[in-house]
Amino acid sequence: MLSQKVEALILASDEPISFEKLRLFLSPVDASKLHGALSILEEHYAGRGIQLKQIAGGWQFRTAPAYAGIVKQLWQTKAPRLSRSMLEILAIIAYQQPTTRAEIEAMRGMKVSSSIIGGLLERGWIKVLGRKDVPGRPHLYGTNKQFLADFGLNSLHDLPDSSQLVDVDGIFQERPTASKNP
Amino acid sequence: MLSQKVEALILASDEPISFEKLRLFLSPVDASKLHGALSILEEHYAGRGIQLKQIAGGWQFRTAPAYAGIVKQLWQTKAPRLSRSMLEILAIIAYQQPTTRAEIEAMRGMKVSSSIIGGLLERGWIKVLGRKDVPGRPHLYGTNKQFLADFGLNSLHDLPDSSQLVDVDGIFQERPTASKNP
Amino acid sequence: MVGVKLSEQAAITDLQTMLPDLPPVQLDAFEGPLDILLHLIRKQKMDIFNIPIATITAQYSNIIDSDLSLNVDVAGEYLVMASTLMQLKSRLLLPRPELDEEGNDIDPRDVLVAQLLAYEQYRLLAEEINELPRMHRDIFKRAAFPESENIERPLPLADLEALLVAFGQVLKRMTKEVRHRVVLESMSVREQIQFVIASLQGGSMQFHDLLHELRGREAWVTTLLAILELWRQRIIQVVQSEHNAGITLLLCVHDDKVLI
Repeated sequence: MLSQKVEALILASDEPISFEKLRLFLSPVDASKLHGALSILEEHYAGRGIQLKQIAGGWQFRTAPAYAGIVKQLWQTKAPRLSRSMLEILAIIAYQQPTTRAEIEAMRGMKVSSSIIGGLLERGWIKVLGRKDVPGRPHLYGTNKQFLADFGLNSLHDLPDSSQLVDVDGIFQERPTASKNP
Repeated sequence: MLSQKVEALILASDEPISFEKLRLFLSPVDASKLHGALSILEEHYAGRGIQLKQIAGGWQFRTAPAYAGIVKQLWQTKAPRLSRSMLEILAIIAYQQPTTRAEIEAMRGMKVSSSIIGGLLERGWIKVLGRKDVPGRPHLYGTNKQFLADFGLNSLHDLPDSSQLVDVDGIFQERPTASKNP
Repeated sequence: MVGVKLSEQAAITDLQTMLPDLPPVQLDAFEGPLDILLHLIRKQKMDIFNIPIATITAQYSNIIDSDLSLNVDVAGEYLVMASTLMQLKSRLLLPRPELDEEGNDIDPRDVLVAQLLAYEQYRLLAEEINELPRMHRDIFKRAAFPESENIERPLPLADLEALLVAFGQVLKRMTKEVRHRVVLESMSVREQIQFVIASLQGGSMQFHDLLHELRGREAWVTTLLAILELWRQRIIQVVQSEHNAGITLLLCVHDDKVLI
């Protein structure tokens, strides 16, 4: 049962999940039992198309290197979609800049993963503008020139503001029709 | 070897990957052999923390429902509960599609708010299929692929109880005349 | 269950002597007139093909009359049903049965019964759909796609349209928050503030679930005021992740430390 739980957590995590985090989510659990479960899983996936790897201090599923050629074809036919969380975080940063991760988290009501912030930085869509003068001195993020270029915008003013923004419901709304009630 | 390749492709795809796509990336491959590889994998993952499922016409790895409580902790937030009206409207659209707002209203004896239709469209669970050729040309709604994906259905045939839907008109042709009881 | 006003007590008592097993209900627990009728019929194990229209009409009127907060938009539909029931009642009292073209008796209740049966099916199906294992509630998929070192997953392309949709949702949420920022003060709000904080210590909570733990309208209102106050002071966050979705409450976090 323990190794099944570990398996599910590793698949669904958006970044490599550390031993400590696994232990926290599975508590109460013996450290030695958790080690045992991880070794069982590691062995179970050895030689398969999926590998369980320890990366940057955490555990993650990856495709086995032997099948790189096949997996690459997948990306040649279709570029990956921007995930909904990535888009939302980018939108919040664009609108609220400069803003911190804690502020984005408060706005979304959920955790913001380092991998998404990392991904946006890597894309050059956001950058660190400085640090906020509050305890912890968190990073302040804002959008970058590359963001405007890639999204085909001349300036941030081209993004709709709340007054011009078409209500998403409004787009779909149809003319009210009379109900067929007796 | 084939099942390892299939495993790697399914893991690397960000949406359920269809049989045809798998066949394309693995070509040349026998359809029957590919079917065989998929059954082997499906069986291999039965009872594990990760499941291989056929969803919305494609194959996908997902966490087993039994571990939902543990996996949820990754996001620090609960999935919002769906309101009864939203579920009822979704059910009517799913079973009656293509259907109009007026037809849904007649079925429920209650107005359908734009915000609920908007909410279902936003989630990608329903879409506008066209317009009905009646006065006012109202939108015709049906379910979307995302609906199948999010509710773990392979096709609309997997909807609960669809074969048992009672033919309400039929009931009145057969039933004995009841005595009046004002 | 919320207490009933004294002025309505007489009517309710009347109803209860008639139907000892029927607990008082609130209109907002229903999804419309058909939902109320089905509740009454099924709760009292009535024969749906032989609905006692007089009894049902009285009970139905009682339920809709007891809700003073009924807004104009919704009221219409409830009133239409009330008049449909009245009309049925009078048609059933006609001395001679109504006949169709072939000379068979017409039961004036048939149309309503067909409507009730059809709606009841969808009500059940909606419940069954709700129980299907749902993505992000019961089931999760792979959240990140790091492949082996030999494969570089291409980065997703910029998609302005998708960004604008996300943008719209974020803005809608923000304007909603501003509109609701209202603060009032009352004696027991202080206690409810402690209650809300204590409830959220274990993690986020749905607003609905929090209220569910309380009894009575006064407790609800006081708790709502406590939530607004905590929100204003930025001790908690109130988030609606999607339009029409539930409202989530959570303690503000700052770099993983809870600030209180």
